[in-house]
Amino acid sequence: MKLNDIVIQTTTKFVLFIILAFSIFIFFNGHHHPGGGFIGGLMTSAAITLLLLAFDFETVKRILPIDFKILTASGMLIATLTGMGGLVFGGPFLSHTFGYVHLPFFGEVELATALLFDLGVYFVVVGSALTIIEMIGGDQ
Amino acid sequence: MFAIILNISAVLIVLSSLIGLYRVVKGPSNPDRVITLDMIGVNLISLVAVITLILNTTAFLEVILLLSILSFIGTVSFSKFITKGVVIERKRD
Amino acid sequence: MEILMSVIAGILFMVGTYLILSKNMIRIVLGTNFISHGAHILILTMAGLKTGAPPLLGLEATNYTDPLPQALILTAIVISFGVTAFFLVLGYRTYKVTGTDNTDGLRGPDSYD
Amino acid sequence: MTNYVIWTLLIPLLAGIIMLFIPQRVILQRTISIIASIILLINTVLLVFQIQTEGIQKMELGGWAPPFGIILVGDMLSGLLVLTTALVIIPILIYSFSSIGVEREKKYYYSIFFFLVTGVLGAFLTGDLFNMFVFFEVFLLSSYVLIVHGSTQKQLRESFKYVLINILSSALFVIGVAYLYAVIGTLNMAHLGERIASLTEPAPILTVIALMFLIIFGLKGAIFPLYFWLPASYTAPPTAIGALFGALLTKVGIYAIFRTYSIIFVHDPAYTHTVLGVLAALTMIFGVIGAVAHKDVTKILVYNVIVAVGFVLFGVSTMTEAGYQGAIYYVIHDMIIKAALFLLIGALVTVGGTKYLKQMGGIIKYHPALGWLFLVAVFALVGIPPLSGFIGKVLLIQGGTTVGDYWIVFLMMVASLLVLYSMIRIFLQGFYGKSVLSSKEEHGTTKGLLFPISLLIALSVLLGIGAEFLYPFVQTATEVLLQPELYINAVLKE
Amino acid sequence: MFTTLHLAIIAPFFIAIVVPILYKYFPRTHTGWFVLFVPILLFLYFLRFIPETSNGNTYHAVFDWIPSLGIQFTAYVDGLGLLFALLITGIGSLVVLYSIYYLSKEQEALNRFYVFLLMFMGAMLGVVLSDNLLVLYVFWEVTSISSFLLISYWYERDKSRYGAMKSLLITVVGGFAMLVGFILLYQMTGTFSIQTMIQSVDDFTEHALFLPTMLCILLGAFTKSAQFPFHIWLPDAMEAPTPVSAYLHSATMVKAGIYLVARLSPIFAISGEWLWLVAGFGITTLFWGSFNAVRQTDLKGILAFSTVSQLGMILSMLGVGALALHFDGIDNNVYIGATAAALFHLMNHATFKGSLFMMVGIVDHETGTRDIRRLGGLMTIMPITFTIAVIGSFSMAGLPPFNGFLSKEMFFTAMVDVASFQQFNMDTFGVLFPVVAWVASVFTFIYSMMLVFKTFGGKLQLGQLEKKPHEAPFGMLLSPIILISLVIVFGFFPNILAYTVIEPAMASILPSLLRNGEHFLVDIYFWHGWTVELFMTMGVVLIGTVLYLTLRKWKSIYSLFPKHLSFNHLYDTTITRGESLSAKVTGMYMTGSVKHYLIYILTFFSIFLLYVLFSTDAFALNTDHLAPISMYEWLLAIVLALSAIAIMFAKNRLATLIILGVSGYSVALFFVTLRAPDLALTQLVIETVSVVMFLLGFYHLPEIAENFKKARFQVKNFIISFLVGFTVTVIGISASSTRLFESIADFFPKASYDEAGGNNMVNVILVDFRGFDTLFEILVLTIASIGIFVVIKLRLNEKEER
Repeated sequence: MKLNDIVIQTTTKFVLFIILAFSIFIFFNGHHHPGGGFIGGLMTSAAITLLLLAFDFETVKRILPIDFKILTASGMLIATLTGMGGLVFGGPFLSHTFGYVHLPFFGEVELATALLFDLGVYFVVVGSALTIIEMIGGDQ
Repeated sequence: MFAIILNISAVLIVLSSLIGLYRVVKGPSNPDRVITLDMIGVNLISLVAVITLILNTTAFLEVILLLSILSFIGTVSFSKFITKGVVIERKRD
Repeated sequence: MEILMSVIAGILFMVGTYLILSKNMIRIVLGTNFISHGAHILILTMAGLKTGAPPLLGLEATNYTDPLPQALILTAIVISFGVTAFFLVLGYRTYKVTGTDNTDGLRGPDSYD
Repeated sequence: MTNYVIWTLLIPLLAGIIMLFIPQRVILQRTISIIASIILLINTVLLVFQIQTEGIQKMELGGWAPPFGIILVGDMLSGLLVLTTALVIIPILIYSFSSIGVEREKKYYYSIFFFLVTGVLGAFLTGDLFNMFVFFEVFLLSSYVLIVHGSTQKQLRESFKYVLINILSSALFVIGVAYLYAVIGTLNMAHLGERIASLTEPAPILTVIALMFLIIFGLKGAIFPLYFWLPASYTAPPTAIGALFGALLTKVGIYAIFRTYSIIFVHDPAYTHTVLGVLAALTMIFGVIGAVAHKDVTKILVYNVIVAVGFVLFGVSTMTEAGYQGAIYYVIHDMIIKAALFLLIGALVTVGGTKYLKQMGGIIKYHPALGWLFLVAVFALVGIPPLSGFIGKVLLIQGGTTVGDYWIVFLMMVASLLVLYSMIRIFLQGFYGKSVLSSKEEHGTTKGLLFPISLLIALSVLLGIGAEFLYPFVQTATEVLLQPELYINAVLKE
Repeated sequence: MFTTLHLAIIAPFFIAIVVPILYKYFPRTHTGWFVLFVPILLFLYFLRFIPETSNGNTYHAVFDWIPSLGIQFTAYVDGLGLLFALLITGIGSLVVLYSIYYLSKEQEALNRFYVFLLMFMGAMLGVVLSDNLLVLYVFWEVTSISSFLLISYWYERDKSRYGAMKSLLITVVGGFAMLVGFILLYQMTGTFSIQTMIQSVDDFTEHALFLPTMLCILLGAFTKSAQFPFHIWLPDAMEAPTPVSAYLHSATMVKAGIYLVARLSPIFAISGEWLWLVAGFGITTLFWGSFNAVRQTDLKGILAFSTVSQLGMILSMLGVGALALHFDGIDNNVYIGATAAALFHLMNHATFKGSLFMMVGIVDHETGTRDIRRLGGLMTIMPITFTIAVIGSFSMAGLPPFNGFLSKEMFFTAMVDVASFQQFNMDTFGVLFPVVAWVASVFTFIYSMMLVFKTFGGKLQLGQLEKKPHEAPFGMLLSPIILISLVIVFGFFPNILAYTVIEPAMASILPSLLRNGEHFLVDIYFWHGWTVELFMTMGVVLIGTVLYLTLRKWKSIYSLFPKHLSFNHLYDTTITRGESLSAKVTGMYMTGSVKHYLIYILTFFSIFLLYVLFSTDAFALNTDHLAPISMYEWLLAIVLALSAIAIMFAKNRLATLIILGVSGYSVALFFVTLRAPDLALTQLVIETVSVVMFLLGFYHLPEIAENFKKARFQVKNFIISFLVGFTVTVIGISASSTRLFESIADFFPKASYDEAGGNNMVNVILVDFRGFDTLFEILVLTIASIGIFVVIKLRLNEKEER
């Protein structure tokens, strides 16, 4: 049975960016407001899941030619290496530092290694959630 | 006064969720249940909003936004499952 | 409220246990989900409820709710998501290979000679 | 100065992560894994010597002092277990190279292997109860994956049960932590110990929580009556994985009981430790009954895993110097010898083509080395001197008689005897006896399998004869167990 | 320090390592020739100690093995140890020599044989020359193992394996008991050194553990020395090649138990229990062994039971010897004679029994059978073998002029003396000893005669034999001839043994009787005058001859003993019943059904914890600091509870999933009301993603699950799950009502911003304070996703398993 998915597809195209933007907002906002790598990552996964719902695996693969397992592994690597940064400077594992950098356009921006760690978390969450969805959905 | 009204509205919203729950359990058909779930989602959004007011905090604004998106995704996936039996297709033809 | 929440956690545990004691795979998988819910609520309850504002410093409150259990629960939620996902896949693969979604069909031969 | 504690976790973790990127490069993965495990071994040896010379090692993660941050604590008990783990995985890895098959190797076998090791090592080293839960999950999830790795019918069937029971036990772990946090208000084990030690009045709720933790860890450590999941699930996966499980997984549960029952829950030993002793005794007996009942060689072996759990926990329950020392000696011995036996049994099943004793016979004719190694391993397992099980058993008996647990000592000897009986049957019927197969009919070879086995057996013999060398380390470990303040002060006060 | 003495003890092990190499690279030479020099050199080495020990000196050398645990390899040579060491190496040399001819190098796996034999030799030396009990135990178990391996040497035979298993199990039972005994001794004395214990013996004879310790150790000794009723392994051990039977199962290993009894006499012998146990078991074994030997038809069977009986005899003498301790000094102390007799007979037994075993081996080798019903008339064909048999058997029967006569006389003396002892109820029951001894001797006489005349006398039945018999080659006869000449030499000149080895050995057994500088005086001679003993011997010969000649008529009394009452039967049924019983027990609960396992675990969890909770009075309910509940929270709780309960009755998987979603969202709402915004966010997203995941998974599962629809409300399951929920709740309430300490929460608000630079405490905890948790939590996620990938993509066939 072929159904007309035009409504959902159009809506998705529109909503997707809102969700993605929101997820990135939540990710960066995490250190001070509710949010962070986990929630941001999960939101992104939810957005991509919506994309999958509206379209199909092959289309999405064309849009996002990423091996999610590699994404996961990179996330793990980033998180671990960030942690080891502390070791390199003679501190304990996972010791974070933070400072304020003045960037054009953005103004005063807080830059913390914790954010890098959170980025790792974000990658892992996106990568693994989507691997899971892709695997279950793609299994015939 | 305002607090009382807020509390009453919270109670009413939860009550309507409770009624929704009855529909979810009872059915009779799956589409009924899905629609009810959507309804409960809307209820929840309003409830979180009310609670935000009761607690007088901004901490839960993200939750409201999120809930609306998520209940949309949830409804879409349930609908697809009911109509097509498969949630995500491998390849559309 | 702690008592109410303990009871709720108990009910969630009860339901989860009831479900994992049934023989249907889906029920079992869903049952583990309930048990995790119960456990998470219990952590929050055990730390003491409503002792202050949400743990966000920006809110300028004097008292904050204990943030530590919340962090623990967050960890636990994510872990149980991973585990549930794996368990679900395991369940349906098992169904496909063994041809049954009834756990009685999983007994397997155990011979004593 | 390098902090070996953290590297103990980082080495396997990094190795596992790196191999996630190269699933298809089998040879490269093998190289990485063997190099990583050797570096890990060197690292842990250094760690143990560091603990011996400089006292308890620790790493405050993120620089946050306990009890607020997480701390890794390497005391001698952890150090010895970590070292043994590092020792045991090398032969298992080598055995995997020639037995696990390229398909599995291409499907992240080594990564998951190292993640499991990371989880186990982390559980040994962490000083934080919730962090221990996280590490438990790491190795549990890895074990789920490994147990089902290959998705054969039997693996799927057994892993479903295994996963279900472990999910339950994880949930119990979480609520156990929650209860403890409610009562004591902290998660750091040293801090918990300090606070509980400072109690002046009896707190019966702590006894309940202590026993709850006994159940939680007992589920992992396979004590009576919580071990039902173990026999089938350890026999389902391929040999190398079974060996890894048999050597490491139950030991984590044992370690956790060891740790919590020596540092945290010492407020009412008359109750808690008696329960532990009784359960340990029941574990031995029911384990050995299972071993005697079966004629399937793999089953005989896994029930013996359960027996060993009983032995070690009995040592823990005595709370005496000899008992602790015996438990430590025995657990180290058991890790090595169980790995060896799993590999041996795997090789036996490979060449014999069956796992049922009745269909085997005369294997020794064409595989003498395998047979004699097996015999030595059996005698080591039983604690026949001077092999590795002996010293542990002597000390356990000593610990038991010191506190007057004569009945348990008696049961322990009965269990030992039946262990001997159950295992020697394999030797007499499988290796000895009339040959069933001619050399041509035998399935596969032992090529590549004997070397790792001999490594483990050699270790076991060395451990027995060189027990004196190990003694100072065991003594250091015991000191901390007998005087928990040493641990608490090392973690909190320095 | 590692001395020559240690090296001497260990040497056989080292040579054992080399044996397989020699076997491989010198295939033309019989490996035995390489091995032979080991016991000979050792024998010569130990001979040098004789002057030392006969002067009453001892020699000891300490090598630290595990000194921290009090385990030192202390090599200790005194009279007793030396006697055994000489026996082991002496008989060992002869057995190796004999084996060279007995085992053909073409057909047998000689490398295995000699490795085991050397292992045994070293272990046995270790047993008798170690002062440290644990080291002694180490060697003790190695003797059990080497015996096991030698019995199962012909491993393709079912009987060999059966016998090996039996001997291993029984001796290991004893070994374990003994180990416990040793450790209890350590507990009492604080040392593992026998000599140190002996010095402080008076301090612990009153200890409560004294008797249990003794029982444990005696169990070890009795099983090893095949005492009634543990003797059943010895006849089955005869499946071993004959040199092994001669060496292990008659001359040396089975005497380890006797050695142990002798060695520990100074510690235990003073007690009445010891006396009764050792002497009582000894005399019972003596009778039972000799009585059963007569019914055997296998030559080795006769010898096996004969060995059992003789071991009992030696043991009973040792036991009776302990009576001497109740008198002061050695003057006029008649009971020391028993100890002397025990040692003397120990040597004699080794000589005549060794030669008899070798004789039987020759007969077996040359005729192909050991069955006395098929043998007969070999006298003329094998004259030398016959001579050996006659001398050996007559010595065993206690006939003059052989050494057996002398020790048998001394034995009778000791038994007669027992009856006159006045303590420990000896005056009442002591008279049993000489009576039983005499009866047993009659049977000994009968089977000795059987051994000679059933084999060599009577008619030759060539048809019954597998090969045509002829006299054995000289090499094979050499060892028995040497032994049999010793039988004669010791018979005529017994005192060469008395001064050199027996007196020093007695000094080790009964040290407390000697004052400074004293030593025992043993003088063995033939003629004591017309004593009771002599009449007893004459009676034995007379009645024995009559009974031997009428054997056929009364043999039926053996069938009076029902077979299922025998100890062998007991052993067999214990094994088979034990196995089937354990299979039944295990099968009862190991059903393979995960539901059952969960039921056990959960029932244990809840009942046990509830019991503990209420029995320790840990339940507490404190309503002081509870948080308030508003109306909508009550309702929310009801929603959550109802949705949870509803799922128990749902009969449709989609409905179940939707209800799960509802309850998940309610949980998230609770996180909102309980001020946990991050949790609410996470919970909501996870719930949604999970729902999608479940929907995806449903595709793979059966459309309408039959058992899902049929799932009726299960009362039993409900009760268990109710108990679990109840437990969780009750402990939760009690725990939150007994807050013993403030939580560490106060730290985080302060530190979060100032030290970690974040406002969201939960996030700061996640990435910073407890970032380590997070790191491994995402590892869990990684593993889960990889795992799902593996489960779905990797499908192997069961057949390819290895």
